[in-house]
Amino acid sequence: MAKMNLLQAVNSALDIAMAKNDKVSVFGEDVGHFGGVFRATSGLQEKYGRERCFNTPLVEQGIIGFANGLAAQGSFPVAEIQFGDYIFPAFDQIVNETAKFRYRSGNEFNVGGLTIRTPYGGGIHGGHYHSQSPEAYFAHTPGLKIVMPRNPYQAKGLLLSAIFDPNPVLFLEPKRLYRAAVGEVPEDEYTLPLGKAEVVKEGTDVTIVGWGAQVEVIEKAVALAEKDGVNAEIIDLRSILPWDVDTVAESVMKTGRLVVSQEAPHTMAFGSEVAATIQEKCFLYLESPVMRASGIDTPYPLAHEKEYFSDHLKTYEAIKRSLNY
Amino acid sequence: MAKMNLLQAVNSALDIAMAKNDKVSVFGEDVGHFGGVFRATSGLQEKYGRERCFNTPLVEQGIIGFANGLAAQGSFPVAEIQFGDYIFPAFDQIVNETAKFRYRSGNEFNVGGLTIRTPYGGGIHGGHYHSQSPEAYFAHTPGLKIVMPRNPYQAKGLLLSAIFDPNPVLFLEPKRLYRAAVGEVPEDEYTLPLGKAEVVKEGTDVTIVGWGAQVEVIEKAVALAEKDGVNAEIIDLRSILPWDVDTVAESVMKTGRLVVSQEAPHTMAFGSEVAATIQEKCFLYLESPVMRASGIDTPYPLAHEKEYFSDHLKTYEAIKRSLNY
Amino acid sequence: MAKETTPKTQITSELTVIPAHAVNIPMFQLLKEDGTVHKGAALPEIDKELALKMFNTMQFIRLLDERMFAAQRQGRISFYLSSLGEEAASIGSAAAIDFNDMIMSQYREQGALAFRGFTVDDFMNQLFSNELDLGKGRQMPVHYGSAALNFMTISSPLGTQIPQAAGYAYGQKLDGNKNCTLVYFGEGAASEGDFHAGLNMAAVYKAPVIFFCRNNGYAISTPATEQFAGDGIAPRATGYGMKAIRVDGNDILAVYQATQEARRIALEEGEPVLIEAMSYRMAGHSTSDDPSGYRTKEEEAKWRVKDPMARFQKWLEGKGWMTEEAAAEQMEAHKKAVLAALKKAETVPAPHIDEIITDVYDTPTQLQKEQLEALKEHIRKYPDAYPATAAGVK
Amino acid sequence: MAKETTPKTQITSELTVIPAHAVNIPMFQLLKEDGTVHKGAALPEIDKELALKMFNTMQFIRLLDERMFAAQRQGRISFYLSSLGEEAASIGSAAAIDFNDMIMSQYREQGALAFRGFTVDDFMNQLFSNELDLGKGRQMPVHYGSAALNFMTISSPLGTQIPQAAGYAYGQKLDGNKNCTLVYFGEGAASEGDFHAGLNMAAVYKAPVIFFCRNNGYAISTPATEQFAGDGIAPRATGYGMKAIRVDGNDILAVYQATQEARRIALEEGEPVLIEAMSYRMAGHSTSDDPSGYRTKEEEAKWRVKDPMARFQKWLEGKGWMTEEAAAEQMEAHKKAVLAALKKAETVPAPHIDEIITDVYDTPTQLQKEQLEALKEHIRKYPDAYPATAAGVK
Ligand SMILES: Cc1ncc(C[n+]2csc(CCOP(=O)(O)OP(=O)(O)O)c2C)c(N)n1
Ligand SMILES: Cc1ncc(C[n+]2csc(CCOP(=O)(O)OP(=O)(O)O)c2C)c(N)n1
Ligand SMILES: [Mg+2]
Ligand SMILES: [Mg+2]
Repeated sequence: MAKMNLLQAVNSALDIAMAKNDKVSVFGEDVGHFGGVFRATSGLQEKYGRERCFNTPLVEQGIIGFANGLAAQGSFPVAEIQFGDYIFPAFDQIVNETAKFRYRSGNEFNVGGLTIRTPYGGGIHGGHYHSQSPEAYFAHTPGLKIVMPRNPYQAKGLLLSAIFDPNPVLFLEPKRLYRAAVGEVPEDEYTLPLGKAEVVKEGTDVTIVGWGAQVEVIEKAVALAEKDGVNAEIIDLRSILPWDVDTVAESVMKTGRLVVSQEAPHTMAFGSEVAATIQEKCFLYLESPVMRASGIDTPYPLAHEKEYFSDHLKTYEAIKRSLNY
Repeated sequence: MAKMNLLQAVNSALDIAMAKNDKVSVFGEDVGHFGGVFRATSGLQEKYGRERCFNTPLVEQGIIGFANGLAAQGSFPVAEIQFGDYIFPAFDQIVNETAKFRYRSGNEFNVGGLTIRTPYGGGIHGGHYHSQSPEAYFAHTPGLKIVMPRNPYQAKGLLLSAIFDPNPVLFLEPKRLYRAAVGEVPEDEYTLPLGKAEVVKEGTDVTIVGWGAQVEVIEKAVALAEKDGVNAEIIDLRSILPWDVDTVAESVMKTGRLVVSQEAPHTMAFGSEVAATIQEKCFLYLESPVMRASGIDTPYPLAHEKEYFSDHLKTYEAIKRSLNY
Repeated sequence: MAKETTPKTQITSELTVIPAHAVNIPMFQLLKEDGTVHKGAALPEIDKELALKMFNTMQFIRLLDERMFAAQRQGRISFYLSSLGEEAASIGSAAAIDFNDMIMSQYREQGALAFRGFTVDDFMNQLFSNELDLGKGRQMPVHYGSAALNFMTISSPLGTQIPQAAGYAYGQKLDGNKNCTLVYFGEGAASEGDFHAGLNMAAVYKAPVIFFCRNNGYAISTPATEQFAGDGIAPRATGYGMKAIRVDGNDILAVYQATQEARRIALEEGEPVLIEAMSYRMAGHSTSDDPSGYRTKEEEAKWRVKDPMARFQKWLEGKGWMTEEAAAEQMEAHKKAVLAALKKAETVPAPHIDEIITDVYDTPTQLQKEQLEALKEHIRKYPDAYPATAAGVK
Repeated sequence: MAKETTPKTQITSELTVIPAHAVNIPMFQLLKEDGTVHKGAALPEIDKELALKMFNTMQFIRLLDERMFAAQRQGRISFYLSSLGEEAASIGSAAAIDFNDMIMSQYREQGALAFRGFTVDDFMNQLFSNELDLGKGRQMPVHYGSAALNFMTISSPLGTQIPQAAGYAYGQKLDGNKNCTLVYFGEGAASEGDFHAGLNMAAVYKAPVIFFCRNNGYAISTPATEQFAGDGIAPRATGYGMKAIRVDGNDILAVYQATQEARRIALEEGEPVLIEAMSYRMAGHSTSDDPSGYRTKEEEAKWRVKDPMARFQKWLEGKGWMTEEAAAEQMEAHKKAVLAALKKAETVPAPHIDEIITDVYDTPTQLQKEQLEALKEHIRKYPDAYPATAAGVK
């Protein structure tokens, strides 16, 4: 065990993967010598050479196109998109190519070795081009896996799973926590399961679902609710696609109430799918409607970041609305 | 009034818009002399000249980038993307540029004049690259309007509204109905409101919501249900963003039941938002969970198109599930 | 540390505007339209067996295209796309590379695939989306692919295979296996952003890719003159610091030699190369369009005399390797084979309904399994509505 | 009907490989590093008033960059991005065009904006995201824009403005108003697919665009040598059938003249032009990075002597239009103005909370209005948690 922040945990996972299998390569804008603008790939070029850790030209559609080809060839490319906000030029390569590669060929070819890493989310004074939470844009895409860690321990274990998972994985890292989240992380290899949620805290009165950096926000909100005597259950989805319906449904059948707290703008954020599915699965158990605490339906603002954000207070209020319905 | 199919209705709207305002231009791949692969722009180059109706090079990101610039300059570009499946290379220009143009500049600049037309949907033996229903991918994007007509009358009236609406509009045309849907359409200019749903058929037992080509499927399903003595209310959303929550909520408060029937794969299709919102707004009125009849969570197949498709029989079954819950 | 980053350029105090067409790129041709060899031209080494295989493949593809175009018109398949007039470009280039080189094609390179050994049955099963189709009936007709033949499954979105080829070739280079990737695309697809990405990345990483552009003058109805203002595709290579060759795409010997040289450069000099093959799409774009709406009969006639198959046949006849009669006999044999295969494939059932959820992920998700179960339940209820699969649902 | 589509090219029966660097592109320079003029060089017509305005703008920008970089380090603003060493490229080009020409910039062209008349207060209000910011505090610092100054609001996603410029210019051309669009971008952004799209479309439509690439050797930490293998950006023009000029970006007179010529070509010959200005990013990419991690002090020193402002000042002194003392005085005045504006802007409140939903659509949607109402209710409940806006919520 060692104390690591989230960036160090990501770096450690990459280091282990590259050491383990020489078909693992790591690339993206400024990823080489500089180690990436957040330094997640620090030291990897020195250790594994310029052929396996390298800068790319500034072209996201190319990064993913290239990575698709490399994965089809049998490699395990780990491609970095510098900010989640800049993943959209690669949308076609991801949604039409990565996700459909195996299916369309009848399994003659696949890009299962591909992992796409990108930092997401707000809270860093980034305005709407350095703060987006784009998971929902990708969650309508069968063939992709989407994973979002909430802390260093998860980041390392989930990233190692993602890299060697036989399916392409979009791995969204909460950049607000890159240095802020510090925790005990095993130095050696370990993996955490994809597609499985984690019950972060058991409770009986209401279920709160979140993922990534939002789980921390939920914990604060639940602490407030606790003072009112509310015993909430917290579930971290960890995977957005495929997502763990059973764990959430089971919890809601127990608590009878569900709140989803999410960073992205309200309409068509992933909480919509959670709400739609759970109201169907748990209809007879629900004592109040599924509540969503979300961002406002605007681009992510700069000056009004605090006001836009679905913070612990708004989540706390949603919990109260759920309980007092 | 004249009998027109959906393509002719689109063509008529474009013709009227171009005649009315010489800042309206129409372009896209094969859109010029050839009139587009579906012939929606037939005759417009002859009538309005090569400067206002023209072919583009084969580059969707360029088509929309160019259109954004042209709209910012004060024009009303109507850009065609040959198939909805090929809109993804333009995703960044649409989601990061088009949708945020006015907001990010504090209204110094806007691309409100822009309309993007593209055919969507299956039923033409197109496999997964000529059949997608991509509306949900865009519906998480404040700043965009999304409109989907179901028949020739709507196509013309909604398209004319879209072109002159002071906001950018993504206009998705049901290609399966291009020639199949024929109806009475006024020859002159008229508009239909954006953001407003239409109650296609009133009913008391259950509300069925759909949009675009799916409304026809719903009508067939409702005809089956009618034989069982079910009196269903059918709502055509017409606009996906912003969508008309009130009309749906009002209907569900009356019927107590809601089924959404949609073509796209189930997870994170737009029906998720409808279900999530309505279970919140109408919780105390719902007698059964909101049911969704959707495509299967795979790319749109070719050989198994019939099996994949959320056809009238599956919609009918969903209606029964809703009623017999 | 990075080395000196700004190119060394000479300085001028006189304002110099580089003209719009600064590079002059001639077209390489060995066989004249009449099948005779240009005086003084050095032909590539090519033995009789290979030459006849190339010719035989041309014939097969021409026959297949003709028959399947007709089959579409008869409503037996839903879609077809012919490579009429461009057979030399795909077959000549495929013949010039190693079987272990990867081919990534656009969709009009059935010749390359046939040359690699895709059988008439393989073609038919894909075209009929039946349960023997390697692609499991998931894509529209002509979206072939075969791992065994190192031929990447075709994808409809244009240009996407171009940066993929750079990545694939980079993997080959890292593996040190002395193979390269040949990637085909049309002059229309070369307008996509992915073209720019793929060529630039391959040049930067010195990935062994042969970028093979079939410039056939049209992208559906859009003539090349409305696709770009430059002198075709070849001069773009200079912008990426890449070598380029322009070749007559209707001259199979020139294509063969140009591709051999490109492969040598890719693997021996360790650099990608751009080939632009000049040709003409003799047929419509696909069964979905009628070219008379956007081009003249005269234009088509001008190109008909440049036919690559007739040209090659004349050369073969000149060598004494082929006769008119033998050619006609071969053609007849192809016809029989194609018709027989067509009839056979037509009766093969659709893929089993269980395949509807496979290969999306390596194993289906729980939700997909539930969806399949619900679907089967539904089909059991309404078997008549799902005739292609109902029989397979117990 | 389309005209003949295949380029007329000469035929060769000898296999010709076009070399990777087929075009030789010299760099246009008028002022040597010491500020003297190349022998025999013909200078552009430039009067004293204009020359001094250009110089004054250079000074202002240098001072602004220096002060705001420091302000970021002090935590007074969240981010800054300096144009140190590249002032000549943006100011020289902006000076060469008409005020009614549209400018679309990347983010390092504050010089062009200042030249157009963006005041020190305008800059400050944007940098402090206060309620006087024309952009209503929505974007990160340095994302300026002004409709009144024909300067398109800057957007972070790289390269997106390039095809937009083609469209904007096409609109200008249709309007027949004899104006053009000047679009700036870095050599890094030129790798984006949007670059390819924008240049090709502008060439096809003969849109009056000046594509102005600032090749400053780096994209954040990535040196140009890892960005492309070609000889910079200029030779790409040939691939699009476009004219190109390479100019010394540190020589404001050469930039001025090159841009004038490009504008003439754009409007009189009706063709887009690509300018590549060779320069060097003297500072880090932004306040977020430290360049010592990826380049040497020696490399920076080599470029320091090419400083565009010192060079221009020497020329002005030679003309008798400027003295060292006057320059220093001006600089002092800029400093005072910048400091005063900074202090003032810092105290201006944040935009009112009602602005959180405006300008997404022309008018807010019903859902947005409900969200705003709920938000205000919430702020009333927890005013301390939202200090920037609570006061404005009645
Ligand atoms: C991204 C994308 N946009 C549009 C299309 C529709 N489309 C299919 S083929 C074609 C023309 C391609 O022309 P070219 O690349 O020159 O190849 P050719 O058909 O001439 O062989 C178009 C526009 C597509 N398949 N993919
Ligand atoms: C689409 C996109 N990808 C990545 C980034 C992150 N980014 C911001 S600036 C930059 C480097 C740009 O380099 P260049 O174009 O050469 O301009 P310069 O900074 O040198 O002026 C990068 C990678 C971005 N803003 N947009
Ligand atoms: Mg073509
Ligand atoms: Mg740069």
